Amino acid sequence: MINKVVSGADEAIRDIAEGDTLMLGGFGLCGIPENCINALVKKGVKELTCISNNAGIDDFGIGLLLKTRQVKKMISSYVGENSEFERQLLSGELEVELIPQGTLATRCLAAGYGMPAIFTPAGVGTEVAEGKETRSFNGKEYLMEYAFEADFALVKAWKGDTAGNLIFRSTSRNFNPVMATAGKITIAEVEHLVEAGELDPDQIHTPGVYVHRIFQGEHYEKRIEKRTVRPKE
Amino acid sequence: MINKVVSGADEAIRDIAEGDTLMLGGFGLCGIPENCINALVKKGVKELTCISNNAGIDDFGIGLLLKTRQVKKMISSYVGENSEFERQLLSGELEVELIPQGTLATRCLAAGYGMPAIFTPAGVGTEVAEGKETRSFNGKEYLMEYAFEADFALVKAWKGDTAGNLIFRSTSRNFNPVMATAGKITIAEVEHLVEAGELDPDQIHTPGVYVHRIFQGEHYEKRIEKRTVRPKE
Amino acid sequence: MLDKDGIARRIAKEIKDGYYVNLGIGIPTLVANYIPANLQVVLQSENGLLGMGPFPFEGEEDADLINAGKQTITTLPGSSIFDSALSFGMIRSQKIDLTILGAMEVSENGDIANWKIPGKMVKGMGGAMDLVASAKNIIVAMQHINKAGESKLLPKCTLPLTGVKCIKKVVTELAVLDILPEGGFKLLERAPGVSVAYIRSATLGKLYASDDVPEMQLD
Amino acid sequence: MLDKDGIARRIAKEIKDGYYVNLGIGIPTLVANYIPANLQVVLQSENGLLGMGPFPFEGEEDADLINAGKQTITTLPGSSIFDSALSFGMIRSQKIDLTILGAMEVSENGDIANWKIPGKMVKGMGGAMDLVASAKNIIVAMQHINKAGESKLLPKCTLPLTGVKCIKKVVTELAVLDILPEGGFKLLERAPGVSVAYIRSATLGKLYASDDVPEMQLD
Repeated sequence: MINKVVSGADEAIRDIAEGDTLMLGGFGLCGIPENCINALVKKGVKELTCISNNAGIDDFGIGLLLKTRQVKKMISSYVGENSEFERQLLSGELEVELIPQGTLATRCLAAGYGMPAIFTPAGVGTEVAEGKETRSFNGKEYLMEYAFEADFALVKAWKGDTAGNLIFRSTSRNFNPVMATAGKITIAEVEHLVEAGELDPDQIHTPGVYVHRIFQGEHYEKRIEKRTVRPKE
Repeated sequence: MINKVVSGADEAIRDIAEGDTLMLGGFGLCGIPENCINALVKKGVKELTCISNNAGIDDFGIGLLLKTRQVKKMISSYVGENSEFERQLLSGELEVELIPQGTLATRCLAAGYGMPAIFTPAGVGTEVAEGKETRSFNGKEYLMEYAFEADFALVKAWKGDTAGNLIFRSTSRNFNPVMATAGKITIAEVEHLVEAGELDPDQIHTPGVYVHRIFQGEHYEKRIEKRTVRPKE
Repeated sequence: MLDKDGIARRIAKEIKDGYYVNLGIGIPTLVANYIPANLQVVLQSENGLLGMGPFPFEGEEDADLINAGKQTITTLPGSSIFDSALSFGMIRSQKIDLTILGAMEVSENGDIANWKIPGKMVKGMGGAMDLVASAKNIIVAMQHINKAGESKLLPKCTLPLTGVKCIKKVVTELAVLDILPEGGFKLLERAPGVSVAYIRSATLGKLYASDDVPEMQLD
Repeated sequence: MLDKDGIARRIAKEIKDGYYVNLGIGIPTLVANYIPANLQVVLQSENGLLGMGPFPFEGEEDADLINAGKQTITTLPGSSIFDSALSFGMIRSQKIDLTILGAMEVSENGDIANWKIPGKMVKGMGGAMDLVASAKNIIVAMQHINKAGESKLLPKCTLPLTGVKCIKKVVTELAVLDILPEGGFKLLERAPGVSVAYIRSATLGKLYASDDVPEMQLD
């Protein structure tokens, strides 16, 4: 196998440069690449375009990159949990492109599957359709949407092996596998890094061929955005 | 959960009718729906269009349906292992549409993902492209290929639960998961049928929503087409 | 007149045995509480889960297990987890039998607006545009009139659209209405104690109503 | 002149450390036997496996574990299994560094024909059209001349095409040749004991060759 292990987040993101386009996995704060984000803050690289379903909260996730003004543009489906985000958006410091969540996921899929464009009905007849090509199939109208291009995809998995194979846990899977397939360079941080051969080949969610660098993350906070519980019976 | 269990192959395929289009999972003889095929032979339903990567061998797999003259048309990528197939093809009794293997898989994917068409470079400039729309993206030419429509998808999994969730084993996975997502009615036969809750939700390859009927198959032969071995050292 | 739970209770009656259902945020989430226990129903959460269970017991929250509203939840026996692309794949390929979501406005031709108010901070459409464009069966749970007393069932939406000609049924605090294929709201049921005349006055879009429209049964 | 194993040995020298490689049926399969042990190389089998290992020991065959040639095989530590759609997804998105396949004909502009002979039973293209249309780096392993003594390196293919302008390198029993972007075969190496003149006589397509083309080194 091909060994993809790097020493840590700093080495993994070493060549992310000003103006790069990044994909960041996660849904809300669930399954986000915490270590990579912290390393990006430390590195201070600016003018980033971030493709991510959400934009974190003020003091966690992509919110940290917003606070340090490293993000030029967000491409997301929902960004509502972040007051610093709102301030920068309203002041014009931050560019935002809102796209339907399924379109976001499928444009990642398209990149990973080598399909230059896909058709989706999401957004037909709305402002999302403005300037886009539409086309009818079997009497239903679809928008043509293009595959994303990202310089780097940053994903977070539960387990990974030295060959770059990834396994995700529960709903922290979300956008991570499709983004992992879509980056020109894909960086995976994992909670548990194991030797090649320790994972069952049948259970791997992301084959190692899609992962260029992998490292064991540290100090996972895994914050909960909306803690909802019921009393013990 | 919704219980998808039926008593066996006969009940599962009860409403497959003359002229229907079927998808059949498997690659060569690996991971084919043996029980469903045997039940179709018993039922004798004719004029079937079969979408399947291969066409079995003379006395196993789809070859059994060819012998009984139940197949009107094969849509496959490679059909070379079957002398009865060859005879029917040359005599004009059987219609065959050959399409690239990746196109076959991706047209199934498109159906399961609700995408009416996809773009692939496979076949550009060849006879496969005849009569098809081509389109350039970033200077590269692609064919537009349509999602398949199949009345039934017949797939074979290793384990399945009563809710229709499926887990495949090793390379018997092949076309099965994409075809499972693509049938109007999807029928899964499994080597091991377990109660809902016995499978780890993270390890499920095909979510139960895509599976309409499931049953425990019997007497799996799992024939090997090309036994290749090395001597014990 | 119904409260939010009343709307949810009424909508729950639309859920049939064997349905896969996607519940939006707000009133739709409450519907889960009223699905009859004897029905086999599976809830999809579009962040990648089929078989959403109740909130976890205190102390058993799992940061890796949330729903599309980012709430901590649980799985059920038979649940499955998948990625966001497959999740919207099954939505687009119409494997989800029923979608229930909220709206700011609905028009008499079935358009819906529920994601953006010009001049206000726009948070995004999330999965709503995908859901309304793909679902074969959508019920909107909404207030019939807004806080200013204006009808939200309109001849034409005034807010930016989420989807066009996609809504077939609306349940409000006042009524259950179908949207007719040829356009117009058809009054099917009145909320307890609400008159047809009142519903008519609260509906700006075209309303078709006989005088003997029955009252809802909520049992 | 090389035998089949010789062609495979020469091609194996093109494989670099860290490569993901897809090997077609026939001579390409033999290449696996000559990949230097010190290289980290992963073999993809397009039926859904990364990390193809050797044939199983006798008695350890597993009907569920085969390669794209339908032979029983094994996995290696770090292998992964996936479905056919993802398999061709990674091929189309050019995650496979090198594809090695056989051919009946190759033309001087990089066209390849390897799936169909008019008048003969046509078995199908399998994954070949996907591979040649997508791979960034393709090496063809083939015989320079057919059994009738005719060149298979042509100005233009006579057989139905598998792909157009996609082949960059050809290794035969006689030679290693690049196909130039502007068209034409450029002779890079001669098989041991084979003269440039002989290669020229065996190549019907345009051939560029200096008189001092080196002999292949096979180890």
